Amino acid sequence: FTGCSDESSADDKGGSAAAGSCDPADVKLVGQVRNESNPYEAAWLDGGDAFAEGVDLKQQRLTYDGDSTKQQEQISQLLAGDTDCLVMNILPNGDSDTPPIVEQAQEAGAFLVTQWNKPADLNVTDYDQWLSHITYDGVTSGKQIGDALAEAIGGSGGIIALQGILDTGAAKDRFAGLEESLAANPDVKLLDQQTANFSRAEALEVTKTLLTKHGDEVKGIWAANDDMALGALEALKAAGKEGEVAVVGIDAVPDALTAIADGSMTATVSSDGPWQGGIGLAIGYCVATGELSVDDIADDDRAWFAEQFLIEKDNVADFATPKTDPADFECDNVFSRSQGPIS
Amino acid sequence: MTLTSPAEDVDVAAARPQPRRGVSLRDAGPPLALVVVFLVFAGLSSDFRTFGNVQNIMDTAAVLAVVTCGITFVLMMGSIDLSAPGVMGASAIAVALLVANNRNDNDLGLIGVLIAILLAAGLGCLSGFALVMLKVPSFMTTLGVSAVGLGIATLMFAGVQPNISDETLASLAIDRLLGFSYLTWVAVACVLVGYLIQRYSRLGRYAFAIGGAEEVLSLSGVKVAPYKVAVFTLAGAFYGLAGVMVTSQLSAGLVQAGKGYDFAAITAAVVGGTLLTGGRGGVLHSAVGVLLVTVLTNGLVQIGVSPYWQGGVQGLIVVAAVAAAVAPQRRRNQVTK
Amino acid sequence: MSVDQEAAVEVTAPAPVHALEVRGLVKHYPGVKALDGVDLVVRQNEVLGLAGENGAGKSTLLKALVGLVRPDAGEIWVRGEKVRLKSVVDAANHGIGMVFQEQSLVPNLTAAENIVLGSEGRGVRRGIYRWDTMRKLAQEQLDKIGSDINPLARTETLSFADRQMVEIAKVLRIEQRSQHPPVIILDEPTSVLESKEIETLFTQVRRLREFASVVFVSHRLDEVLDVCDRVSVLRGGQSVGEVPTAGAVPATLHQMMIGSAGSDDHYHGNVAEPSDQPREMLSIRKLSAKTFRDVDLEVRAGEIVGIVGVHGSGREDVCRALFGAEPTSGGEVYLDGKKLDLSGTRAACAAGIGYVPAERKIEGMVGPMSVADNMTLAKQESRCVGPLVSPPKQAGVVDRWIERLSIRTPHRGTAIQRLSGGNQQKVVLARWLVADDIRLLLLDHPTRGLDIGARSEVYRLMRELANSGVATVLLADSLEEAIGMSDRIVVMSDGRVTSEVPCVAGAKPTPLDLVKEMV
Amino acid sequence: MNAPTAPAMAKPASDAAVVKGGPTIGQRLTSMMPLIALAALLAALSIADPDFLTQRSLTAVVRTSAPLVVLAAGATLVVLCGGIDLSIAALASLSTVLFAMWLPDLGGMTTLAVIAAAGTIGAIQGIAHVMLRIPSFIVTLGGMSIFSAVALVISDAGPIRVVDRDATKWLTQYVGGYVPMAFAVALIVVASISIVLKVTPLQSYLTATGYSESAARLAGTPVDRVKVGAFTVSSACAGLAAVMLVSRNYSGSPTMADNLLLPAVAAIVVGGTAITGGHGSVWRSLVGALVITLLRVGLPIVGVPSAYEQILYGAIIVVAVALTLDRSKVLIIK
Ligand SMILES: Nc1ncnc2c1ncn2[C@@H]1O[C@H](COP(=O)(O)OP(=O)(O)OP(=O)(O)O)[C@@H](O)[C@H]1O
Ligand SMILES: Nc1ncnc2c1ncn2[C@@H]1O[C@H](COP(=O)(O)OP(=O)(O)OP(=O)(O)O)[C@@H](O)[C@H]1O
Ligand SMILES: [Mg+2]
Ligand SMILES: [Mg+2]
Repeated sequence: FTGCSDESSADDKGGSAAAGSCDPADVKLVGQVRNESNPYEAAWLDGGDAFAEGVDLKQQRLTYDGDSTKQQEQISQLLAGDTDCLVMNILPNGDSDTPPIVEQAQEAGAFLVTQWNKPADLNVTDYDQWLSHITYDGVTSGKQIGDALAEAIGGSGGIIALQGILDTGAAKDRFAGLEESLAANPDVKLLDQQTANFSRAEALEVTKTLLTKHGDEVKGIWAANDDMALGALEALKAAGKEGEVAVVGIDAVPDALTAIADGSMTATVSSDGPWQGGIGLAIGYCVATGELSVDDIADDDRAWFAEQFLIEKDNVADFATPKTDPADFECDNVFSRSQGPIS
Repeated sequence: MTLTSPAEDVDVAAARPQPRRGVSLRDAGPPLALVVVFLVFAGLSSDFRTFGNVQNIMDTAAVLAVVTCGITFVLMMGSIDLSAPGVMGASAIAVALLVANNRNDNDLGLIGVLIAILLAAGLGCLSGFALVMLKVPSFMTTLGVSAVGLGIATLMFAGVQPNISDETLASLAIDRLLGFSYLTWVAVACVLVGYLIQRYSRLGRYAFAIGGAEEVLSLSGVKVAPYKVAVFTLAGAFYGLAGVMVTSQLSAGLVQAGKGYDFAAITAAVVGGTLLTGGRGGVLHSAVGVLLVTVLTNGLVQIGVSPYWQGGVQGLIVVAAVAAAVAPQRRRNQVTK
Repeated sequence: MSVDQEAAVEVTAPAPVHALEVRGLVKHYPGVKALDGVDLVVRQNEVLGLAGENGAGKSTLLKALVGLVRPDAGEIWVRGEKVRLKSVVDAANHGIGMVFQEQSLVPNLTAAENIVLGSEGRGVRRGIYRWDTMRKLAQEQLDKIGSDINPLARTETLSFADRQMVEIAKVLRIEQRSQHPPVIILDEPTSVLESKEIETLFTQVRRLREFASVVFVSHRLDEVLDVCDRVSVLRGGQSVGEVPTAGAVPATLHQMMIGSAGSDDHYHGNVAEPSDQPREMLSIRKLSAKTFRDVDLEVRAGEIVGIVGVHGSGREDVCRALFGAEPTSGGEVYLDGKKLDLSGTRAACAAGIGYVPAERKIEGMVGPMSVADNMTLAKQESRCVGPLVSPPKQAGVVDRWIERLSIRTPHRGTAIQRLSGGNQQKVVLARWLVADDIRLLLLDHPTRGLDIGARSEVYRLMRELANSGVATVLLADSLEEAIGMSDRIVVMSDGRVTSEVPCVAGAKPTPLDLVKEMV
Repeated sequence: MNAPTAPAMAKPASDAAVVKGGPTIGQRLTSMMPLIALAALLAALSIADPDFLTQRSLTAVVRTSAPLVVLAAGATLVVLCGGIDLSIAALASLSTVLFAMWLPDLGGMTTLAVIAAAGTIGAIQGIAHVMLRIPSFIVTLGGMSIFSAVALVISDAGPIRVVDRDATKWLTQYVGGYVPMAFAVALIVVASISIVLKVTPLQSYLTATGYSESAARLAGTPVDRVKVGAFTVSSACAGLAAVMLVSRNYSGSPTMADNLLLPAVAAIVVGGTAITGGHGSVWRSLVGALVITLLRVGLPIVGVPSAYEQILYGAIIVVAVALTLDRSKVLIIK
């Protein structure tokens, strides 16, 4: 792996942010997520660290408490420093936070990879510092777990849905996926839907209320992420309905995998945090050091859906210990998990 | 400034006033509102008026009730406390790491719970000390301590979710006594203890007096500083217990365990009739406020108000409730801050 | 328990040492020397009067005696022992307690709690309240002063006089802290009391003398002479002498206080017959509100009308209602022939009404604001050129009034809370005079806490204003003041006007006449 | 006849009524404290990371701080009259949505329209506060949830892109090449509020209302109008802050500014304005906002790990207030 970086140092330094002009040792890696107080994002930053270690660098870990303004403020401050060989792997707080990050990175000449959130009409190909945008197909995952849920309750019965933060694309797409699944499973009835803001504690309260409202009609709970699914599980426990109601979520956080393994949860969809933390930096690093050129990246790889897996009881063991695989971060391998461009 | 009451209070009827025991008109507002709101929802939704839902409301109110118990003492002094999120986060993670869990081999059981509460009390104590030693307004010290608490929680969290396997703690949220979960009974006990502290302990009465006229206490030779610190410590302990309760409910220690509880508790206390300026109200008032707020949240879901609108409707009702509650006491030259 | 028994034991105590002695006490404040080498002796079982102009340093001296003010130099001796008093507790342990000039009770606690506050003793065991004991302890205290207040009444529901009694009951708790006979300090306890209540208080003070020493401060010199055994006089932070009360007259004291002969007739030339302008300035028709009903009242331009009545008679509320500070439920008010808008204080101000509230500290002044800003608060035009504030103009106006009313302040920029009570009151009065548009003045206890000289100035000012056509409604500090200043007196009781007593010079009623009308 | 001739008072000879007196060195130092705190923080950050003290970096700080400065400056007025405005952040979020929605129709007038709309909403809150006598804490807490709900509903719970960037372009430019326009505007807001207060009786009104509302009212001060005015300005500032945020984010979103509430209040208090009212100024809030911004962006950028960043943030804001609050003006600290 180190081989690919050796070759690139041959280029002379223009002192500017021209692609490929960076000495690997000069590359500055930054990973930014909401906070380190949830397992998924902490694992993401750890994945970034793992990649950085692989190339003898250190990743600067930034968090912004899920506060859009703070994220923007940090980015401006970051870009006001030395940006020549700056590589940023960013999780924008919401769709609307992506454009300003992109504009600023473009202006400052930093290499940017974003994940999850991007307005649909913002095209990566319009920029040359914004190398790539990676996300998971929320509609598919929402539908996958919806289908799994329908199957688990025997194809008919009432379910309730816990939505994510209402103004995020992920929440909307996943719910759209659920609606597709409902269309395909006409006997499954959506009894109620509420937002629990991707939060375990809120999901607990909301589920309790919905359980008392709909009682035994509730056969399944569809949650837009695992945290909420886990909150719902606790609510079921409190209501003495553990095991009677099927629960599905998305993200494959460790606790959810445990729950699937012991049968209290039905399904989740993986989104590989450590890989996400590493891959963004890897793409940026490859371009910065000249291993890859922006022009050579296929348009389809500029904004793409990463591979995700439906995890159920039978395959949960494969995902039990999430780890980064250095091979995934080889410069000719970085797009290998692509499931196709974001339409 | 002296805090003798303004002149218009002076010339009340010449007859010697009897002490007010029992319920006064001023105290009747919030319970009345609670009954009215409950009846309205019961009329609107058949799901609402089930016993199951009442259970659910009580269970849901438990954590908020405990937090509000703590904050009430602070508000009674005329101070404010925004530290609940940080303190609860710290105690939630701490307890999850101290009882049987998936991260380490600790299995301290109740002692773990006690340590978590002590940690929380320590954080509360810190707010109090910063207030009396550095003379920084409690608004700021508690905001700062909340950040410190979140920081400590994040440090302890260290990237891996601690899940608890302690039977006792986990069962508190699940097992029921007389139809209500043990956590609800914990909350009821807290309200009772809080009431006894407020009524029969020097700490409680002094907190009340500090809100009435702090400088008079110093003139009477009472050193208020230790009592202020003690009140913040007590409040911290309540938040700590609340953090433990959240951990018990979720079977996991979350850094965000206390998110939003600061403003929710203040709202509940104020809706219940505790004044932000201090010296009025109490734990029982606050308990009514908590029920009012919880019934409102639950009722809006039950009657199917759109999730987008719920917050707004709730805000409107809270403002209306407070407006109705203060209406009878409105005077022209009254100070409202 | 029996007070007499205790007193008997103490009286036989041998040493005739002084209960309290002060030598050369000095205290500086920024820009002021509040105490400049004061000497004072308080003997056992005596009532010592302390007299002096506003700002003479009385309160500062007394605060030093209870450990609230740390003197810069000088000594305090208690029963022949030199002490350093660091706190109220310290002073209480030495048997010294004080009733403060401004009432100091916690309004939302019960009377019982207030009485034992800070020295709960058996009332609190290990931090736990024992209400029964506490009530008993409080009842003992109340019995001592012969008060029948319910100890479990919430303090804010008590009348002003009752609250004063609670304060005295409270201060007597220091007996429990020290084995010696206590020294009780009363700083202007009478300034807010009605005459009947003052009588009760004096009975108590005389009783106190049997087992305690009392230091008594009042600006009413006749009172001082009445209740005290000896009077010590302060001037400009220095002791200027002491006189036994036997045979002394107010004029003697006054002369010592100001350092020169004072005038006897301090109601200044109240010789003017009701002004020769017969015009109705204020006319109230059937005004009603929560605390008063169907009040009719006329005040002519240049007339001073005193309203007298006990607490609860509603007279304060009539004034507040006229100023738009209290809602009314019916009736009409005309000012100079025009219907008055009672909807708020702003309208009243604009119509040319000025109001001096009784509770100066809370309602009269903005403590941390400067003297200048306080003085120009109501009449902003007095310091503005067009819509803009002109600092030079303000300085001119303010300095002129500071001089005219001889307000003692280091600077016009000094925060008003640093002034002595009397000087604060002058600033509050000046607030309505800085602009020339005042037509009706509502004065609620305008001389409360003022020394005899300042009072006399205020009287003169009121008279001059009246002569220039201002109508005045006066809620006087005492019946004597009402009689002295008013051209006409209206008696209110139970929210109604019950009678009207003409009060022109030469045909003044006696206080007794008025009391008869009031009951 | 209503002009009493100035009564000639007897003047005791002993009195020297007027003595000289101005601010002492100690008092001057206290009023400089916020600036000293700011400088100390900047120095500490530069020591931690020498790259932090570059012109580009400082320019970024002040540009970043602009919306916070405007929010804090407006809300300072409410705090000065003894209240608190918890709705500013939610209102700013709502305003970003309004801006994005109105821009296509109103074009260049949108900025003014949004500020006017926000101001009107603020006036309504103020009127509710003074008419119904509900504590400002509650009115604005209610306002906060109502504005959030309205913003969510009208935006359909999602961000609205601003395609026409010309309307906000002016805010992203630089004055003299170095000073970001947004910050210049913030400075102008602070300066104009402060000048208006200084040269008119408004300063007196605000101070009197904040220190002692009942005394102010009994002196005929237009307390209610002053309060409503304060709420109006506070909300209008929230509208302007929203425009700044839109110019930075190229979109409006129903939650965009929500997280600025506590930083804005912290900025006010860190500047040394008394949360109980009466004492303080908008200049102090400007400095306070810079301190808070430095803490928000500076700590992570110089490499403080996230958990320690929070602990430091908590400790520093408390210490900053300990330094900046003038205790002689605030008697009782609640
Ligand atoms: N057990 C008791 N015995 C005697 N007095 C008591 C006891 N408990 C309380 N009190 C006192 O009696 C007073 C009157 O009771 P009340 O219920 O009105 O007071 P409160 O609860 O403190 O006030 P509020 O609820 O209106 O804020 C109280 O102020 C309290 O100090
Ligand atoms: N805290 C303070 N700071 C500054 N100056 C003060 C303070 N307290 C009192 N002074 C000044 O000290 C002097 C003495 O004041 P003091 O209150 O002792 O007068 P007093 O004799 O009690 O007057 P009054 O009869 O009006 O109550 C006054 O000039 C006053 O302005
Ligand atoms: Mg009660
Ligand atoms: Mg005095």
